[in-house]
Formats: sequence, C-alpha cells, structure tokens
Amino acid sequence: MQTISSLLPLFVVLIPFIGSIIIYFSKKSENVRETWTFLVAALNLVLLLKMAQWILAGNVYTFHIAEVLPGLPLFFKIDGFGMLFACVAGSLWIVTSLYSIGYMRPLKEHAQNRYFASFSLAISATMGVAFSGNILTMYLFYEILSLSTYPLVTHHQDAEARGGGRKYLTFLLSTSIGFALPAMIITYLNTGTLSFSNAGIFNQTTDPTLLIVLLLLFLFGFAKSGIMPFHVWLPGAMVAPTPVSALLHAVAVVKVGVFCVLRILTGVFGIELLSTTSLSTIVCVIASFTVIVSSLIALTQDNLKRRLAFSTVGQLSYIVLGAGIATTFGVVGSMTHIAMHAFGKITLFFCAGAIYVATGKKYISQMVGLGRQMPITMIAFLVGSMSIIGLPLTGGIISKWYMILGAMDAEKMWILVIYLISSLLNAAYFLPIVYNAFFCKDEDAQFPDKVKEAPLAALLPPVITAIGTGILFFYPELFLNFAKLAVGVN
Amino acid sequence: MIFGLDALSLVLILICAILALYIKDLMGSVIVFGAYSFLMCVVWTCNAAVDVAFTEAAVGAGVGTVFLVSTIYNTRRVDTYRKNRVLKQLFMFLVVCVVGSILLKTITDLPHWGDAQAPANTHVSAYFLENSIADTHVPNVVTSVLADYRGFDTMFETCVVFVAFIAIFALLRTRKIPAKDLTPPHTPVDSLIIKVASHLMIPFMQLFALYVVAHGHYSPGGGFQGGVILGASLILLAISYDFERALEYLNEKKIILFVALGVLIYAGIGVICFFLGGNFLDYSVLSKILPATDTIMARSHAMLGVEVGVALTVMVSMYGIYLCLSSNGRMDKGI
Amino acid sequence: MEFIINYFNYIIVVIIMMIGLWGMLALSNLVKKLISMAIFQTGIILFYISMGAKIDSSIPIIKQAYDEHHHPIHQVINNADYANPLTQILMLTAIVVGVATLGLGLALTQKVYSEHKSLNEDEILESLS
Amino acid sequence: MIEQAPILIVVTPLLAALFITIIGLYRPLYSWVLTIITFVITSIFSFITLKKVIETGTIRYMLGNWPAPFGIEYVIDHLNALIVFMIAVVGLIVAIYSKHDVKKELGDKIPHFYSLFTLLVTGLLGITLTGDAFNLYVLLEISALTSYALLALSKGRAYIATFNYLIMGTIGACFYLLGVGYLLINTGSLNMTDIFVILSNNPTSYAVLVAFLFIMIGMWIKMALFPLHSWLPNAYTYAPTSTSCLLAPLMTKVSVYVMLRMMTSVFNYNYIFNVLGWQTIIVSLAVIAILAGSIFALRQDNLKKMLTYLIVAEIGYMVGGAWLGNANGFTGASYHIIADGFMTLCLFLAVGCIIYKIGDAQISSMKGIFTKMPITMIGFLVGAFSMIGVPPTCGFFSKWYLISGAYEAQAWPFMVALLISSLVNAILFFRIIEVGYFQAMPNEDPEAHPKQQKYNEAPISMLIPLLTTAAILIGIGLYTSEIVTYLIEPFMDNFL
Repeated sequence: MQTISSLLPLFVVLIPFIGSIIIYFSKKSENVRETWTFLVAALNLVLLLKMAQWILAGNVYTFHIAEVLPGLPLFFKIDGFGMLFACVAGSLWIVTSLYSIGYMRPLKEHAQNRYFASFSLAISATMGVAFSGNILTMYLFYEILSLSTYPLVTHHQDAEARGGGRKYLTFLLSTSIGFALPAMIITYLNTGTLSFSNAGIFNQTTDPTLLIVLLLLFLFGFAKSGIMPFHVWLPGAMVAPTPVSALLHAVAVVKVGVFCVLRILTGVFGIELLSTTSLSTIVCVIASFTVIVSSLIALTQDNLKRRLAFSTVGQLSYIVLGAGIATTFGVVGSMTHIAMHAFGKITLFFCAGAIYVATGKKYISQMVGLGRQMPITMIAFLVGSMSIIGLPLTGGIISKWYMILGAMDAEKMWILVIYLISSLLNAAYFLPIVYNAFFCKDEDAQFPDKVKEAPLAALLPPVITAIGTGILFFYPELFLNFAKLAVGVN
Repeated sequence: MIFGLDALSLVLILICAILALYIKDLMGSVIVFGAYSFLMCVVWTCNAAVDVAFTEAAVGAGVGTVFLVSTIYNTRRVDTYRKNRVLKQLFMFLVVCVVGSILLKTITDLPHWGDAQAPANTHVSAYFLENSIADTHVPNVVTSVLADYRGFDTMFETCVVFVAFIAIFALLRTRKIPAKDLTPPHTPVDSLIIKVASHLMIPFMQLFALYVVAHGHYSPGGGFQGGVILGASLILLAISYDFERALEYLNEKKIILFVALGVLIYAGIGVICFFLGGNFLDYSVLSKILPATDTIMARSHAMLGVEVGVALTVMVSMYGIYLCLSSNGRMDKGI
Repeated sequence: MEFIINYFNYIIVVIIMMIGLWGMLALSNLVKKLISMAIFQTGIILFYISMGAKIDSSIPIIKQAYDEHHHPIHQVINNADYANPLTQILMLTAIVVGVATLGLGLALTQKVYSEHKSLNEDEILESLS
Repeated sequence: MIEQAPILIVVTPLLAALFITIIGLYRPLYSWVLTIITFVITSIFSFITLKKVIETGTIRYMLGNWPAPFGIEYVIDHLNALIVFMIAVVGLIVAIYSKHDVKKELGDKIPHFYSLFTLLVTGLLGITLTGDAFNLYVLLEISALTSYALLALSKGRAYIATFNYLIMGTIGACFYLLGVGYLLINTGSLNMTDIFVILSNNPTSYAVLVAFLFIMIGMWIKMALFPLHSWLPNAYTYAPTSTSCLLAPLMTKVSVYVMLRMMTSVFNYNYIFNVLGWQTIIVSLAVIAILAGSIFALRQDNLKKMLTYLIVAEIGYMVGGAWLGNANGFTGASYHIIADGFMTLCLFLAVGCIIYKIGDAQISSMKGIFTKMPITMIGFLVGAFSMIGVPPTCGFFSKWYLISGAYEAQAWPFMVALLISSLVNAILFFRIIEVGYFQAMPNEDPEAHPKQQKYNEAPISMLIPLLTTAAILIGIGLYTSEIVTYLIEPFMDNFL
C-alpha cells in the first residue's frame, strides 16, 4: 500500500466544474452544448478509470488543496470507498447526459444551458464529496451540491417547482447548518482532527452521551440520506425533470447523503466503536424504522416518480442499516449497495421518464397495458425492480447478501426480519406495475391507440443501465473489490 | 480654587440648564442657554482654565448662540404641536436616574476636588508643566501641549471644524430659488446705528484676534480663540450690513479654499517634518530650514505656524457656517 | 461641609449631564434636543476641568519664564503651583467638537424643517406613518 | 519612507481630502480620480505596514517624536494592521464603485462627497491605529461628523433618520469621553499602554469599573448593539447608496474593534473575565441581538432595510464572540470583523447596483432579476452564501470559530442563536433568490412587463468592485488559516 500525492483527483473535480462554465457560456446551439457535455463526461470517466486501476492495486491517492483553518486542511484522500462512489457517479453521468438529450429535446425545455451547466457542477461537487479526506472537505462539497442542484430541482420555474425547491433547500440547508456543522465543530474540539480513519477518531475516554448526541447530529445533519423524519424534501424534489430525478435523486444527491453517513460511521466513529457500544443499535433502529415506514408509504403512491422516491428513501436507509450493523460484511454490503441500487434505481427513473416522454403519463393507474406498447421500456423496468427487490440475475442480491451475512455476524436476528419484510414490500409495490403493464385484460388497457417507444436517446439509457444491472450480478467484483479494499478485507 | 464663586455659578448654571429646556419659546431658551455658557466661562476661570473659558466664551456662548438663533430664524420659534409624552419622559427619567446613580456612587471613589496629588494632576500633566519651557520655550503650557505634545489631536480638531463646514455647506447649499413659504417672515433691520457701531468695532476685533493668535505662546489664547474672534468679526459684518457686502471680502470659493488651506498649513508643516527626516509633526527638525534657530526654538516657531493654520480654518469656517445656517443655504440674505 | 467642598463639582457634573441626557432622549423638539446635547457636553467638560483643578494654584502659564534678554530661565517648577494643562487642552478640543456637532445638527434641523414643516419629532413621525 | 508608512496611512487621505476640496472648486470631476489614487496609495502603505508587522511585531510610532505617555503614539499590532488594510481596501472598492451612483444621486456636490468620504476613512483608519484614548475620541468624532453628512446627502426621510443618529452617536461618543475621563482621573494618563500598566499594578476601584462600563456602552451605541440599535436601520436605509456601501461595512466594525482594543490593551482581559464576571450578561445580550436582528430582518420587505437589520444581528456575533472569554471566541470575533466587513460590503454593493437600475430596493420589484442582472446577482449570491455560512466563503469560518468558542465556554444559547441566525439568513436570502429566480408567476402578477425581464446590467464600474468583493470573500475564506496563524494568534499572545 502506497500513498501517492497526485493532481488527478483535483482534475476529476475541476473538469466538470470548468465544463459547467463552458457549457453555461456556450451559444444557444444544442449540438455545441451537448458535445461539450459528452466531452467532459468522457474525459472525466477516463481519468476515473485510470485512478481506479491504481486504487485497485492497493494505493491511496491524496491531494492537499489548502489549509483553510490552522491544522485543518481541505484535502482529498481517495480510498476504495471513495473510488467506488466516484466510479458509479462518473459512469452513470454519461448515460444520464445521453438521456437528458433524449428527454429535454422533445419536450423543448427552456434554459438548457443552465440545466446542463448545473448538472456538471453537481457532478463536480459529487466527485468532491467522494474524494474528501476529512469532514470539512466533505461538508464543503456537500453544501455546494445542495446549492448547485437547486436550479435543477426548480427547473420548470412554476409555482410547484417553487414549492418543491423551497422544501428542498429548507431541509438540506437547515439540517446541514443546524446539525452537521455544530457536530463537526464539537468533534474537532474533542479530537483535534477531522480526518477519516478506519479506526475512528474518538478515543475510548470520550463521554458516551456526547457520542450519542454527535451520532444523531451527524445522522440527521446529512439529510440528503433521507432518514426519517428529514426525508420530506425527496418526494418534494420530484417536481424536477426526470433526468434530474434519475441522476441526482437516485445517484448523486441522495447517495452523497448516505456516502457521508457511511463515511461518518466508518471513518469517524469506526466500526469497532460502533459495535462495542449502543451506537450501533441506535443507527439500526432509526434506519429500520425508515425502511419499513417508507416502503409502506410507497405502496400508497400513485404517481410513479413519487413511488420511486419513497422507494429510494427506504433503500437509502437500507444502506445506512448495513453500516449500522457494524460488521465488516455489513459495511461491505452497504457500500456495494450504493452501486447496485444506483444502477437499479436509475433504470427505473429512466423508464418513468421514457414513459412520460412517450405518453405524457405520470400515474401508475394510467399505465395499465403499457407493456404491450412499450415492451423494451417495461422490461428494463422489470430488471430494475428485480435489482431493488434483490432477486437473482440482478446486482441487488449481491449486496443484500453481504448485508444479511453482516447481520448474522453481529447476531442481530431482528434485522434479518427487517430485511425480509422490506424485500417483500419492495416486491409488493413494484411487481404489480410490471404485471399490469403486460398481463392486463384488454378492456382494462389504457392505451387503445398506438403508442411508440420513446426516442432512441431516451430509450437507450434504461437499456444500458438494465444490462449493467445484470452484469453486476455476474461480475460484482467490479464494485465489491473497492468496498473490500475500503474496509480492509480481501 | 475660588470655591464660593465656583459653587454659586454652578447653582446658577443648574437653574439655567433647567430653564433652557423648560421655556417653550425657542428663542428664549437659546438666550438662556447663552447665559448658561457665559456662567460656564466663570466656572472655568474659577478652576484656572482660562484658555477653556476663553474658547467657551467665543465658541459656546458667542458663535454657538448665533448658530442657534440663525436656525430658529429659518424655522419657527414656537412649537405648536402638543402630544402627551409623559410616559416616555418618565421612562427616560428612570433611565437617566439609573445612569446618574451609577455615576453618583463613584464620586466618593474620586480624588477630592482641587487635590494637587491626584493621579490626574501628577503623572503626565506634571511632565508638561515641568518640561514645557525646557522642551519648547513656551511658557503657556496649554499652547505647548496643544500645538506640540498633542499636536496630532489638534490637527484633527482643526479637521473637525473643516468637516463641519464642508458638511453643512454640502447639506444646505442650494442654488434653487426657494418656494415662497420658505422665506422667513422677518425683514432684516437696516439700521444706521448698528452699521456705524460695527464699523468701528470690527477693526479692533480683528486686531485683538490677531494679537490672541500671535501671543498665544505667552498668554491665554491661540489659534482657536483668535480664529473664532476673527470669524465673529466677519459674522458681525454680515449681520450689520448684508451678505453681499460680506461676500465681497470673502466669497464662496475663497471660503472653501481658505478652510482647506488652514488645515493644509497644519498638515503641511507635519509633512515637511518627515521630509526632513523626523517623525510626523516633529517640529525640531525644522531647524534645518529655519534660519538661526535651534531645535527648541524651531518647535516654538512651528507652533506659531500651526496656530495660524488653525486660526485661518476656524475663522473662515465659522463665518461660512453662519452664512449657510442663517440663509438656509441660499447665501443671499440672512438675519 | 468638607464633603461638599470635596465633591460639589462632581455632583453638579452628574446633575448637568443627566439633565442633558434626559433632554436628548425625552424632549421632542429638535432644537431643544440640540441644546440638551450641548448641556450634556458641557457637563463632561466640567468633569474634566474639575479634575484638573488644584487648590491654591495659578493658571498654567509659567511665571517669569524669560530673563530680560528673552532667554528662558531654567527653574525648578513646582507642579502644584499651576493648574493641570492637560485636561484643559482636551476640553478645548471637546468644545470645538461640540460646536461642530451643534452646527451640523442645526443644519440637519433646517433640512428636516424644510422637508416636514415641523421641528417636533412626534409630529414628523406621525406624518411619516 | 518605509518607517513613515504607519503615519502615511492616515496622512495621505487627510491631505487628499483637502486637495479634493480645493481642486473640486475648479474641476469637480477630477475628485473621483483623486480619491481612487488616494486609496490606492493608502492601501499600499497599509499593506507595507501589515507586512512589516508580521515580520517584526508590534510597531510604535511616536508623533512629534515625543515619548509615549506624553505624546501621542500609534500602536500597530497584528490585528489592527489587518483591519487598517481592510478599511483601505473597502475604501478603494467603494470609491471605484461610487462614480455613476454619485453622479446620479448627488449632482453638483461631488467634490464635497469625496472630500467627506476620504475624511471618513481617515477617521476610521486613525481610530484603528491610535494608541491614545483621547485621540481616539477626536477621530471618532471626525468619522461621526462625516458620516452624518454623508448619510444626510440624500433626500426625504434621510434627514430625520440622520438627526436621530446624530443624537445617539453623540451620546455614544460622550459616554466614551466620560469613560476616558474616569480613566484619566484614576491613572493620570491617556496612553493606552500606560493605562494598562497602571491599572495592572493597582487594585481596581469602582471608578475603573464605571470607566469600563461607560466606554463599553458608548461603543455599543456606536456599533448598534441591540437594544441600542434603533438609529441604524433608518439611517442606513435612506442614505445615498455609496454612503451606505461605505458606512455599513466599516462604521460598526471599527466600533467593535475599539471594543476589542479596550478589552485587551487598556483593561486587563483577565480582570474583565475573572473579576467583573459580566460575560454571562453580555453574551445573553448578544444572543438577544442576534435573534432580534434576525426577526426584524424577516419582517422587512425592503432589501436594504433587511440588510441593515442583519448588521444588527452580526454585531451580536462579534460582541458575543469577544465576550466568550476564550481564544476561539476571540478569534471568531476578530476574524468576523474582517469577514463581516466584506460580506456587508458585497451585499450593499449588489443592492446598490439593483437600486441603480430598478430604482428601489423593494423585494417585490425584483421579479426575474436573475435574467435581468445576472452578474450583479452572482455577486449577491456569494455575499448571501457568506452570510449564511456556506464554505468556502469567509462567513463559514467565522461561524466555525464562534461556535467553537461557544462550545468551549458552554454558552449553549449563543451557539443556538448562531445556528438559528444562519438559518434565518438562509430563509431571508432564498426568499429573494426565489423572487428573483422565478419570473412573475402568471397567476400572481398578470401585468408583469415582458420588457422588465430584459438583460439590463449595471455599469461596469459598479460590477467590477462587486465581483472583486465577491472574490475577496472566497479568498479570505481560503486564507483563513494564514490570517489566524500570522495575525490573530500573535495578537492574542499579548493577553491570553
């Protein structure tokens, strides 16, 4: 193992940032703008892959940005976990860019320059979070992400968007300032450092009550992770255009939330501290509650995107739960689940968007019989659902497998029950959609007229990600290795 | 020092202060306030502060009263609006009582009045008294401290006067012809007696003022006092004749020019000092350019220089402020 | 009696200042406020001057400073013989500052009057609301 | 010349003010150029001084070459060198910015405006540098008088607002003078260092306590600490734009600095915290100030007035931080002087641009302003983020230190107030961002002019200062570590 100081991480963060400026000021021509988007995304992915090679070889990248507070620098430190997340975000960005084109062009959306620029900026911030070496750096990029996605959420600039955007920022900013910031400062004052370390930065003498308070502050402070009761912004943010919901609310934004929580749990508290104290149980209880409740709410939603949103809330807490178990396997599982869920959920969102582009329908009750008109989309939808539920032949089962192993290691059998119930609920809210789409009676079908599949640019991405989901079942090492590296098992 | 007179005047002062605030007619309360200021001069003389008394007589009682009268002339004498403010006044009375009782409680902690051994009278001020002659050859210690030891303060003090003039000028000066209702109902008195009398007085006033400026090293007086008297002579000219006549001597442009010039003389002497290698306002280095002076006499001479600057600024700005205030910024006619 | 002689000036200082302060805060006429302000300032000046007074002392001008050839005589000067010059200088400055503030306040008063046709704070606030 | 740099910081703008007045008689339009040149020179000198202080430590400059307690001396330590540099830079930025605005709002009073402007800055620079308690009073009055004049150079309600300020400001200055009088009667000295030494050697009497109390109250009035703030919002709201841009960042902050100075280099810091024990009361006052400022700000629908109430809240930050009585709190307070100076400047500059183009600062008239004035709004956003405390802007770091200090001092109400104020700031600014970002809703305002939303940006001489300030905000944030290690910590070594 070797620590390399390198400019690469900086480039990975800066390229989308510069890209966003270029995109914003490029002329109103669609082609120019999209060329730039792809160029930037591709360049970024190449750099990421290059870094990934090195990381897999067991190295750690660092880059020192600036020492903003005495003894408390902003710096990047990229380990397996960070790399895993960066790769997920980077690879899905390209797909989403393609999808954005397919979505935005037919709908003739306004202000596309701003849209793509903000998108790029959000990716830059996501990369920054993934690469952060301490809480301060992470917090910095976390805030930038909240702010840069605001124009995306409120893209339609109508009254509904305003309401959603208001909720979005209120929850994200108030929790990060009100909870995460003081927690960070108190941590720093007590430990003298904010850098992540697998062993945790608290020593054994820290007052347990303080630890519990800090844990709660951190858990709720990074409200992007959607832990109840601070999940309200997520369904509200569904007013955004679908590609935004797809990337940001299946991949970037919410995953940044859980990424932060996981980082805090593993890098600040440390698995050992969690498992030897009551902290682990606290995390598990809070996460389990969210998992069950959000799944139940999802069942009652008719708007497809809202159902997906609540499903996301549940799955995010899944990930937190995995880490909360505080065993090696549990953590590996939850890290991997970031990737697995990302691929699965983005497929679902793409499908929802494709349906909207092709038919203009938003509600599940209006989608009966759709499978006959849009078979490809609905098959992709099925694959995505399977991954979320955790059925074989999709990547989702792998991560769930690890998490269950972790729960058994920790001898917390009640968690197994939670997993079981939640999987059943997942199945209950996804499979009927697919079933009705294909196997409804003719007279129930909502689409007497011919409806075509969405344009190629909107159709291709769900197919790609659905295939990706399948591949992850057979080659889970792609992401599993990163996770294993991060927790130090081979 | 003269406790009886001091105490008597102070009691009168209290009466004047209360009266000045009580009288409804503003002109009346201004006049009472003028009396208050004069009584203050007496108190200060009793406390051996002749320079202060001199300044207070010229500035507070003299020019200050004129300013107040000018304003009343341009606004109104009696405030007709009545509103019950008793609650607010009572509340403020309570606030004031609290502040006052805090202060009264400290009184016994203070050194006795007239105690020569009090810290305020021994530490720094003793140095000034004991070394003024040796350091600067100026027997009036007030002047030497004012213009040399603490010359930097005095420069900014001059600056305050400059600021006040520029501020009032910028605020009030208008070139628009005012609406009719703004013109005060009073007509200026055109009296031969006043003209002749002031004609006789003005030259002597100015001569005396120049003496006060020049002789400040040896007797009470200096730039401020002399400047104010000079200004008062010009104000008298403007009152007894009219603005046109007064502006013939010193027109608007010249007023601004001279106000700035006075401060410039002061600051300029300071700047010359550091071009000659000393610190700012270190007059002793001026001996390099002043003929036949040692470093100590250089201080003495430079003090005269800065006093002239002070006098110039004070004179012109007092005059300018009067012109602005009494004509409500029109600079055509006033009281 | 001893107490009164020792502290009389300071008691008057407090009373004068409080009259001035009360006038500034409680009176509604703008000119009266300015007069109160001047009274408040003289209170402070009196405080400084009182602390610089010395019983049986002269004004702070050194006596017989020069001989007949106008050369300074070097003599030992007794601090207690002369009043405190320092407080006097400070108060010269304060007086000048006071009159400058007064002038500016009066200019503002005139502006307020030409804007609102009134010198009464209450009346002006009433007309604004 | 280098040894004279400390005094040149003050003398340059003083002389310039005189020359501007004189030259303005003949060539009124030259005064703008002269002002800029002046502030460039002043900034250079203050930078030289800052550098020298970092290299050699505290500089003492004796005016008239009289040794310390007898003459007046300038004491330039690490903290005030920094603040002086800030003042000079703010002066320069506002001077550049003011060109169009002054022409529009003041007409033929341009030379007087610039002359008063430079003198105001002179006063503030002097206050910060001087080591003499009475000299500070004189300079305080210079800056006060100039600011009254500058504020009243507007029309309408400005006069009565300024009159109130004059009354309150005079009370503040007089209280300060009274406090200095009590110091003088107890110590016989006016030199701050000398007073410090004398007070340290003597058992402190009730009179010293009163001196401290009155100096503090005087400064609190000057800095508009709640509930002594009533003069500030109206005075700043109705003032000419350039004036409020200059005064809002500087006046109150300099008063805060004077408070810090009094607490550290005149009175004994240990005396204040161990003997007096007022910190609980004053931190509570600060908490009330923060909350009250935030609540009042929420009730405003005029952007400029809202900002003035934010100043009141920010004052609570600094007073609270200074009175926490620990290193982190003090660092936060002194760092926040710089940070808040530039934050306020940035926001006021942006509002000035908006007023210049739109004509008023009502929030309701800002619909669609992002389309209309995008560059201005970028500046505004950076300022707003800094106020909210988003990293890497400097507002975040001052909050960092203040919260750290509050935690160490176990001052939970203060910590909560800081967080609440950040949240309120977020609400306040996003309310504006929302109005500006969303065009007029069809159902809300059917008569919204399509013309209103055309691109119509303020002149370049206003935008460059704005963007520079925005960049400075981020720059200060990134260089927090340097500022704290090289400037604030050496200063704190003197007394902690």
